[in-house]
Amino acid sequence: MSTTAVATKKNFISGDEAVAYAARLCKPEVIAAYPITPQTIIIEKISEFIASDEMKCQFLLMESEHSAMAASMGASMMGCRTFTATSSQGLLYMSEMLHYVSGSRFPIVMINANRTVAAPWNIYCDHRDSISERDSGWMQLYVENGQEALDTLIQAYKVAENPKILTPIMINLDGYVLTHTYELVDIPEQEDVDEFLPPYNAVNKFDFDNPKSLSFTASPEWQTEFRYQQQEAMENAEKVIKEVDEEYGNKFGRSYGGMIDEYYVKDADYVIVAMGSVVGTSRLVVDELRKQGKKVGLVKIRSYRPFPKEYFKELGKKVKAVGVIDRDISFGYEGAVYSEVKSSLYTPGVNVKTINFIAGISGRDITKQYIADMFGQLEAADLGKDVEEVQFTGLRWK
Amino acid sequence: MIEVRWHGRGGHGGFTAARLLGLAASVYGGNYAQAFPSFGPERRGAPVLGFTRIDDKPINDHSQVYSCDVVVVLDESLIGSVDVTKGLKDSGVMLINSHKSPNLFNFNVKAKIYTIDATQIALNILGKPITNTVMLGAAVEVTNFVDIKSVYEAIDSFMDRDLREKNKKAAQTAYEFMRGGNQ
Amino acid sequence: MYKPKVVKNYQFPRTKEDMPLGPGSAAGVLIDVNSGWRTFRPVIDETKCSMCYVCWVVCPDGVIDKTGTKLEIDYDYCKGCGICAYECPSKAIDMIKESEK
Amino acid sequence: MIKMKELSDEELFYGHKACQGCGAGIVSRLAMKILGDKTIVVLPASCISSVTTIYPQMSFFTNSMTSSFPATGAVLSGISAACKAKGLNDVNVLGLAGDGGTADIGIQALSGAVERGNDFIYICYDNEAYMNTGIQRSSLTPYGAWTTTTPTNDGALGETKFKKNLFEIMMAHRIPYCATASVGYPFDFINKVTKAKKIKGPKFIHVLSPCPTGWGFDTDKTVEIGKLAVQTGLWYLAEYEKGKIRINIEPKSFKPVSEYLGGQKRFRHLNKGDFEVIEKHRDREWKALKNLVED
Repeated sequence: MSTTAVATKKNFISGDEAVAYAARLCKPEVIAAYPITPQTIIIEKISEFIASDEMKCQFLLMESEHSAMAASMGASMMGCRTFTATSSQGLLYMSEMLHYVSGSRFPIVMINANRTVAAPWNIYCDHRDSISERDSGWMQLYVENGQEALDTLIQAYKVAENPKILTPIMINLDGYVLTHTYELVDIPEQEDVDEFLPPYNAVNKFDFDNPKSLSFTASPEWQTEFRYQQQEAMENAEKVIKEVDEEYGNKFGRSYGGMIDEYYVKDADYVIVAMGSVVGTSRLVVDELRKQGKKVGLVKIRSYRPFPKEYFKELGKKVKAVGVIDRDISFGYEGAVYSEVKSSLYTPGVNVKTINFIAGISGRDITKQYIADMFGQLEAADLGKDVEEVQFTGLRWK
Repeated sequence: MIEVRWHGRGGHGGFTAARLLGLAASVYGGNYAQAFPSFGPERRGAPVLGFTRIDDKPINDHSQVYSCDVVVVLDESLIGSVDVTKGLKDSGVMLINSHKSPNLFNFNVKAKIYTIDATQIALNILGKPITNTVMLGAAVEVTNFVDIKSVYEAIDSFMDRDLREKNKKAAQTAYEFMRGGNQ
Repeated sequence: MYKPKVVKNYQFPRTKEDMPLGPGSAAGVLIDVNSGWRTFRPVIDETKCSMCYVCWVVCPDGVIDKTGTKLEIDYDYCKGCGICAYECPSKAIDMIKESEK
Repeated sequence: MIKMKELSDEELFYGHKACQGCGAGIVSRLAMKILGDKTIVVLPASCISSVTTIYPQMSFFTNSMTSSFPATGAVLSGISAACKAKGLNDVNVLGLAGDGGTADIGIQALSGAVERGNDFIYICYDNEAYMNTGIQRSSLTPYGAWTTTTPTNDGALGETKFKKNLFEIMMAHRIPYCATASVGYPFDFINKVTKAKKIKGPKFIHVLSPCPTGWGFDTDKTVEIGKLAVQTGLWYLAEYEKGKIRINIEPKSFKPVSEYLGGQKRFRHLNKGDFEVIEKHRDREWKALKNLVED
């Protein structure tokens, strides 16, 4: 991390608060939201900003998440920048609208405070909620701390509103582990953010001079072409996510590698792939193991959609074993992130060993010891030992 | 890095102390900090935990706290129902809000035990048995990372105007009491 | 007659660039007519018509035109439901079988 | 009162693919005439959306969008807030939804939007069943009606529950303006839309919209059936404004319900006893309405 190029204010705030500050800096014209643990603080903080006139926008307190996303879509149709936030059951409740928004090409940016999905009911972190929405047509970014949440939110509008992309973005922030954890967060100055992120200049909106029909019906003759556009937009985003992150880094002194962040991967034999808050903890484990002379590394997936498939194609050629931490499982198969990493790793001639660690389910802590053990398993697999491919980390009876 | 665990009851400001310590250490102390509550809905009166991590470099660890350098018990009555010694390092310290002498607490630990009658200090200064800033002042004395002046700045920036002076005084009183060495 | 008209020889997008961005396009674009729906067509008897406009109000398709000196019907979009004839207080509209024009 | 000659010749709803004699077609067309080209129309899944906005043929000549089924009220809120954010004061934000989209799946979003007080007009064209998908019952399907999900084979009654009173539900929100209307009384409807257009905040108009296809009558009788519903007392025309209710048309005596019910295939299995049940219910509903008027 280089020194900051612009003035910032250091604050000791929670991930949720960092998000609220970021939302304020992005100057959304309409916010429609519904509270849900552990996202609630975001909405409360924004309510405070509005009440004290520190933030000027139309603020709609909705009666459900489905309606929150529907109202956001309505506002986006008028060319307004919008913001909303949700979590877990709420994300699933707005699922229908997620598809409406992405299919209609509205660049809405939303924070999802990652929380598991009932049943069993639980309010703690895993990625079952967002992974369940993998195919909703939203970009999905995962962050590892409050600072990255703030920075990524500002970046996200610039990516989503890019005319070549016009696709909504869901930024995933681990519930409690990040939402409720207070950390030192640099809050950039408004004028610097304004310079970086100009107002949303919408093309896909209602127009009284040239009236429009939006979100219309398309017959089978045309659906394929509209879907192709969505795929193309995602492909365009791969480049833009990186460019915007670099531009942000140049201006604010913090960047995150675009779609992927590597830690000691260059000469690594054994690599763990992870998303979200566990990445930070994993860095410490890599530091420890490196001190012991182990050639271990870490890959953070920052952008899950679009998926950095090209990166993994190259990684597969370089390393001996890859472990993927999934905070979710696709029952009847394996972790979704694992499936995708695996399918990208294997190119002709590549025979890398892979293990899937189903860990951090519904708030179960992923300890440094767990992560160290994961590296141990990768080494064991590489040395020809019989290792279970899909493992539940920390399972009580193992 | 030092890790501090706060034992309190829901609604009694234990987590506020954890946050104030983090705020003092980071924004006003030039170090890095992390503070988080025991996750979940906070029920008034129920035993709750707060945590503060302090380091001179950025803190990436987002796993839970398993070993502590400092344990702060805001309410003596928690002892017995909650294992306050869990993970306490041999080199660590425990601070208990109690009028009793530390040697009356029979914990099977090597860590140093301190007591401070925080409730009485709080009653004297704040007029209410709210002990979080008192215990904060005491905790600061035993953690090398934080200057008491940073705590005053943290209180100034965090608390409502009418509460600041009293709470700074509460923290200061406890800090000086601990300075005096009450093992 | 003052009614929207069908776009003759509407050009569908042929290339990627022709496509609208997502499902959003110009409002008020008609690319085909509804005239094939009718079994009966309404015909106004000018001698009986009192220009009361009841038919004009109740038409679900809005095909009756009142901008001229007499009422006219846009047969491109009339579906032949017969509400106009039924509601006409002067019984000035006849429903005539399409094949018998 | 608007005069017929003053009504605009501009057709903002044209060339649609609704069934012959569609009551909802009359509702949509007249509403658009009154509201004009500074209108944004929100259409949930419904007859009207599915016959108007199929790429590339677009039968609304103003800005419009197709909303998800349950979301009409919420989308209206969002657009209304966005108009405020953009400083637009002269835009009519119109929701145009069927009975299912309003009283069943859409009622949460509608209730939320009305409670929030956003500025919009919501018109429910009530054809008393899910007509777009082939005549399945909704909570506004009347007692005794046949639908595909309330069949009448083997002597079954059809719909066994009475129609939900949406007017009273809206009144309970203390909404600035709500009204009932019928396709049988187009001028009454036009006046209500005109009034709604001038009032700030949420407005709701519930229009009985006879459906030749789903109700089983000849396509030329749509307006006539709409009149009979009022004349038999099975549908009332009323308004709620500034906390007061007004009955717009009060028949001196009701025509026999058989005149209304007998003209529709969906009721052809009903017998005299069923008619009596329906009449009793009608009388109760009127009594309730009049009690509200007197309050």
